Amino acid sequence: MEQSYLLTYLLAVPIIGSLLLLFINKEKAHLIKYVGLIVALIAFVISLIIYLDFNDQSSDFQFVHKFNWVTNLNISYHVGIDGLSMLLILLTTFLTPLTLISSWSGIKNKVKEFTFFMLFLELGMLGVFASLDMFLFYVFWEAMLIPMYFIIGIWGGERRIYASIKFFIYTMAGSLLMLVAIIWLCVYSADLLGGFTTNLLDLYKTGPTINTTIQGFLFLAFALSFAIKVPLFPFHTWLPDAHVEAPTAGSVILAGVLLKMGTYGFLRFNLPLFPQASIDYAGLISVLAVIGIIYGALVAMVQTDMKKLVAYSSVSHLGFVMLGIFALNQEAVQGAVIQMINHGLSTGALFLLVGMIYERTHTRKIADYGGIAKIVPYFSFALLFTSLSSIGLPGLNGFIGEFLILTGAFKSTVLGSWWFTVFAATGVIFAAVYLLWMYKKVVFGEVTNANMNSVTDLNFREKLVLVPIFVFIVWIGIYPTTFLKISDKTSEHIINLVTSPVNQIPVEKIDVK
Amino acid sequence: MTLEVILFAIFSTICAVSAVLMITRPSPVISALFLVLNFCSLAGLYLTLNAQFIAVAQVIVYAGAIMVFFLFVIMLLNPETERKFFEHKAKLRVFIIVIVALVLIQIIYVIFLSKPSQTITSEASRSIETGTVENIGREMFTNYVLPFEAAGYLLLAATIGALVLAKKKFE
Amino acid sequence: MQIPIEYYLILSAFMFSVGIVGVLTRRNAIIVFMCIELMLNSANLTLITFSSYLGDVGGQLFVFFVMAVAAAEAAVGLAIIIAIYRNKLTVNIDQINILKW
Amino acid sequence: MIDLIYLTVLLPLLGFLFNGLAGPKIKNEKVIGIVGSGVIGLSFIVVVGAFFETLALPVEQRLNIVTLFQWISVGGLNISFSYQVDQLSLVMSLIVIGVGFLIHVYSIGYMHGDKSFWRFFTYLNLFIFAMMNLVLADNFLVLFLGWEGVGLCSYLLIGFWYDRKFEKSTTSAAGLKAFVVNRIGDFGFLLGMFLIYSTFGTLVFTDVFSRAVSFAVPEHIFVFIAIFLFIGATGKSAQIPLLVWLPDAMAGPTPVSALIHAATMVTAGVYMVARCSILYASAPAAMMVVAVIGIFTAFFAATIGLVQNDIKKVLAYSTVSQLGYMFLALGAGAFSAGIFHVMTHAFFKALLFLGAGSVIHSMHEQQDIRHYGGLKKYMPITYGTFLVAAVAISGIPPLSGFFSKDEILWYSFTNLGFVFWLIGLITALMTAFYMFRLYFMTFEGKEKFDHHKLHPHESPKMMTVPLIVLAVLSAIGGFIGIPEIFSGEHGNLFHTWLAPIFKTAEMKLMQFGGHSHFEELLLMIISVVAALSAILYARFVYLKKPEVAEKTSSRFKAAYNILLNKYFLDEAYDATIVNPIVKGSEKILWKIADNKIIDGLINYLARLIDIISGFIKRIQTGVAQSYALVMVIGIVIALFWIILSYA
Repeated sequence: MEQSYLLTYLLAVPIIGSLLLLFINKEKAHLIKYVGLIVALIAFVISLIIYLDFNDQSSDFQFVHKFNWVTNLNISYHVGIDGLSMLLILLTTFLTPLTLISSWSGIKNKVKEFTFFMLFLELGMLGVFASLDMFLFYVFWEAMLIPMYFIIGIWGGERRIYASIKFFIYTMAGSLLMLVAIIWLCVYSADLLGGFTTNLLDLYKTGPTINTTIQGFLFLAFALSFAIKVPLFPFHTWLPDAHVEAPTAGSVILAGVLLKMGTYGFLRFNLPLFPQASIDYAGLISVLAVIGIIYGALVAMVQTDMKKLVAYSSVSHLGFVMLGIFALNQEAVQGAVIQMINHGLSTGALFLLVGMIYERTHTRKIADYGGIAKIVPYFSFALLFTSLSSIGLPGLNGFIGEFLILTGAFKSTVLGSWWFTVFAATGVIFAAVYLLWMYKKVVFGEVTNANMNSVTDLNFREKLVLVPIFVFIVWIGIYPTTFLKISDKTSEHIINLVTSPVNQIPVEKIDVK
Repeated sequence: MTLEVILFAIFSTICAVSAVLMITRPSPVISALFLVLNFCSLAGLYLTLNAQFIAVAQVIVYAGAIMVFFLFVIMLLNPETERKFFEHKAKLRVFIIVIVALVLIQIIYVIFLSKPSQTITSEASRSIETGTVENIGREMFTNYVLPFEAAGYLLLAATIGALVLAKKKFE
Repeated sequence: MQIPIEYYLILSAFMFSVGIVGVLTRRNAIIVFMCIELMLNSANLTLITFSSYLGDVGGQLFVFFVMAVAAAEAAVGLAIIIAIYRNKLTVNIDQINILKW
Repeated sequence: MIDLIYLTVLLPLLGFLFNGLAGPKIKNEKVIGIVGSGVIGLSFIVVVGAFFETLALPVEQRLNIVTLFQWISVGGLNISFSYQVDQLSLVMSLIVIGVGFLIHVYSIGYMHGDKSFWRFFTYLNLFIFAMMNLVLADNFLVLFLGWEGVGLCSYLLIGFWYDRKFEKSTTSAAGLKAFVVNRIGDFGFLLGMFLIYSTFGTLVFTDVFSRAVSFAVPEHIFVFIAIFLFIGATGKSAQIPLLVWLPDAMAGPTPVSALIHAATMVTAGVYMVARCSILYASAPAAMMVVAVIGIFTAFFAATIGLVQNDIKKVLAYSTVSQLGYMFLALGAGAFSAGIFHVMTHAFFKALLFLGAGSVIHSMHEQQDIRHYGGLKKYMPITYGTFLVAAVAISGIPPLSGFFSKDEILWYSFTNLGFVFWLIGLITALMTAFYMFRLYFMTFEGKEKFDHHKLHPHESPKMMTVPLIVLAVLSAIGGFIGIPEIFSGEHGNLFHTWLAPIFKTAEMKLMQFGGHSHFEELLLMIISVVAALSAILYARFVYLKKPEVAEKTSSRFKAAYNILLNKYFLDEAYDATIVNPIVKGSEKILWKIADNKIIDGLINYLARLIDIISGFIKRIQTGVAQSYALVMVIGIVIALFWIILSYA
């Protein structure tokens, strides 16, 4: 196959950038910030070039680059993207520079290390979305924890150590079972394929032939790891802690991209590798997703801390995504994909806003605010706009995702019942309650806290961060086709793999190379 | 009894006795000196094995350089002498000796079990040839040149490491 | 060469065991270190014995490298001991237990 | 002009963007006001043009669809931003844009001097944008876009004065309540849409309606669809059980109450049900539900309206009550009668609100009618127009309210039965009573305000001109819907115009036939007499003998209190739904389930491992020699194993 190096360049940019940073004197904080930003922007430009070259009429993996890594075990450096990864890569490269700008003044100590970890993190995220080799994927999957661990642990709030360790161990523990399942799968496939390999494309062919019981176990092993990342109820408790303690940039990346890895994992691995088990467990996962939607929303409603509220709202939103994935039809899966992007934008923006106001007032308690509409009108507008996007107001991005997911789930033959949708749709009500209630308490009313009078409105840099996000929020809301069509064929392909899998072991053994 | 046997008997006895004395002397300086003696007698044994180059290196590098280094450090730090060997934690020491004796017995058992003298029949001429400086030099700079270089780097790293570690203050 | 190979091996084993006893019982870090050197030398003896009996030069080369490693190890190890001595004013292993839980 | 119909959506959007982006910078009320109203005025011209163009077309070609661009296309779901220009959407557009334009003009005067003048016009333009989407949509999703959009504007405008107190709470709380209650309705609407999509495979109106006829769909599906959609309508149009938000919505500025909470937005539910007439016609059970909910809402809201003292509250309950009427009409299968009432109601209720706004404006935000009185001579134009509207809503011929209301009563009598008619009549009677109670207490009688502080005056031209225009419309607006018995062979113009839209639905219902003109005339006379007597009784109670009113209220104190507190509906909802959810979420879900159980389990697991390793870690003495000893023991064992395996 013809090799394309674009993806490798994309992955190389953060590595080179972070190495470059190591040679800059740590006193030169400004230079470090600019270098970090420029590197992130270069990555964004490369991803745009990839997007322009991307063929959305095909469900094949594109920009494939492959060379052997561990020859004996047929482990290779194998990257390539389809529509699903394309969108998430764009999201990643889009959010990273924004978070770097947003932490321009928020991060005051250890700027060099911070920028280094952010770029390292970007590498990990891009790697996860681009790898087509189970081994490579696992390496990136775990490697990405390290920078996040440090970002929370060093630049976090008061209970940062607790939060970072909880985050690290929780997510790590989940992925161990996945490792076992990966090994099982590869060993099993070795017989069928005539050689051990971790190549995902080859495993796609053997996965569906596993007998149902074992498929179930493997599915659950993978699912646990991804469900923790999502986070699916009841594996969500690391999220509020991590979000609350993380610095703004950490929260944004965590909510914006890291959580999507879980849902991405379901789409990329669980569904195509274990189609039978996916259908068997669709009900269970959907029930958990629906519980997550309602539960997350209800708990978010009564939070007193803004960041925690947003964190719980993530649980609710990601519940929608999970429901969409396991409804297993075109509408729902496409909705889930677009909802991943939406959540990245909306919740990312919410965290940015909370971070911005926190930088000024040093409090996240809702009760400390009130009546700031008069004092910081731009901020108030931005918060309202973002909240509305998160609530799912038609015309903004959130609605497209939620509507498609619910529509799909409603007519889904896999779920086979209205009730999922009926309960999930109540999340739409609660979303309005918790976000607007918070908004009312923070922004409206009379100014009760005298400290608030001296708060300044958003400055140019902060507007610069928010405006691109807002543009996309409206864009997706009004003309989602731009984004939907990228993943259209891919979603169709994944659904086909699940609903009508090739259950035959390939007649001639695949030649593993 | 040939000369070889006599030499072996003498050197091996010195070797064994000096080793035991080395670990039982309370004073570090005396221990170090016994170790030097041990190394010298080992050099003698190497000679009986026709390993002339190594024997010389043993005396120069080990007994000369390394052990002098040890003595320097001992004198620099001037540590207090320990009590008599069995005074401190006597039961534990007995236990340790029993365990180690077990190891020794096991090794000897293995040696006799595998009977190396029956399978390995030596040829004096070849043996003399292998130990020459010429032979070792040729081997070292042809087949073993990579390990040789690595050893060089290792020593360089150790030098730097020792310097950094022994410096008065860490920065 | 009338001396059977076993003699050398047994001598080597004996020295090795004595080295172990020293490592396990002595409290002075420097002496412990010397015992380790003793053990290294016992291993050297075995290597040279086989080299000589088999007529293979490899064993002697190995000894040469072991010496190099031993020299490096002695340098670094003693430097560490000096550094510890500066901090704790002792080279008594019993008292150097910062690896404790 | 039909092809340019998208301008009616686009122009308000441009106005919204202009005012929103440039408004805070220019701060010039004239520019903002002219731009804000101007875009609506231009849209009005477009709509009128489209109306006449459609009128010129033959009846069967009067449905035109203007597609802008594709919105969502996934799987079988194809949704475009396309606008359907037909008889129904034109009527609604005329109402929305026409009344909207007048209220924009009025607002220039009313909001004069407000520091957020620009924000007000921004929101108003956004509202018109959303409302036009709702009205012109050719599919459910664009309708829903408008549906939620108007809800948002309602939220923003109710909380417009976000730092003001409102009753026991704040304006922003009222806005929040409106939005959330509407969302509950939207929940139903969403489900309705899902069911429609999964049943018919499309959300485009024309396709859905043709498939509703051609597909063999079981009736209970239709019932579900209709009920789900109707839940949405109850939210938007403030029907039982979701009516609680509308009275609170009066926290917003008065032009907002006139535009959103009387004339246009709240009638969206009626419009939607009328639009889906065929779906309802296929589900008779749902029709019955609509009718029952409608009549009950009309009745209960009217009873509450009897005792309210806040001028806007009275009008709010009156609105709820009138909306109930409209649903009664829809439930009776008289779709065009419902729409007719939407139109007349838009005229006279907007007029009432604007008149009330004019009064409030001159009385310095005083809204309690017990502190008014005798304003007739100070504000003649307001007085005159208000009277026209009050007469119109009371159903006195020949003003517009008479025609629309009587038609509804007539259809409920023929299609639903005597009981519905009777309750409707009583409601009409109460309506006339409380409207004139309001009128007498405000404009007639003794002056009960403080003359030193307040100097009532007529409002500026900017405000009175819209009042006059609306008064004219309220007076003559009914003539386009004169019943057949009066107009003879011309028939009912309004019905003829809308007939093609409801033809299929009405054919399905098949219940129009065999009623005599005599009955119709008789019922008409009864209701006119009832209304007149109610007016006279109001005059007697509030003008001649004010003490009668007080006596009555003190004699029936319990009943009076129940009515004054709107049947304690808010309190009941708080106690049974809101509080359990909030408290339950906080106390049980968050504090116990999340922190103690789910997170607790994780932390206990961690602690368990901590304890176990606490024992194990003691092996780590820190003395290197003990580690070495263990190692040697290991060597012994390993060697044993090797020896044994060789031996």
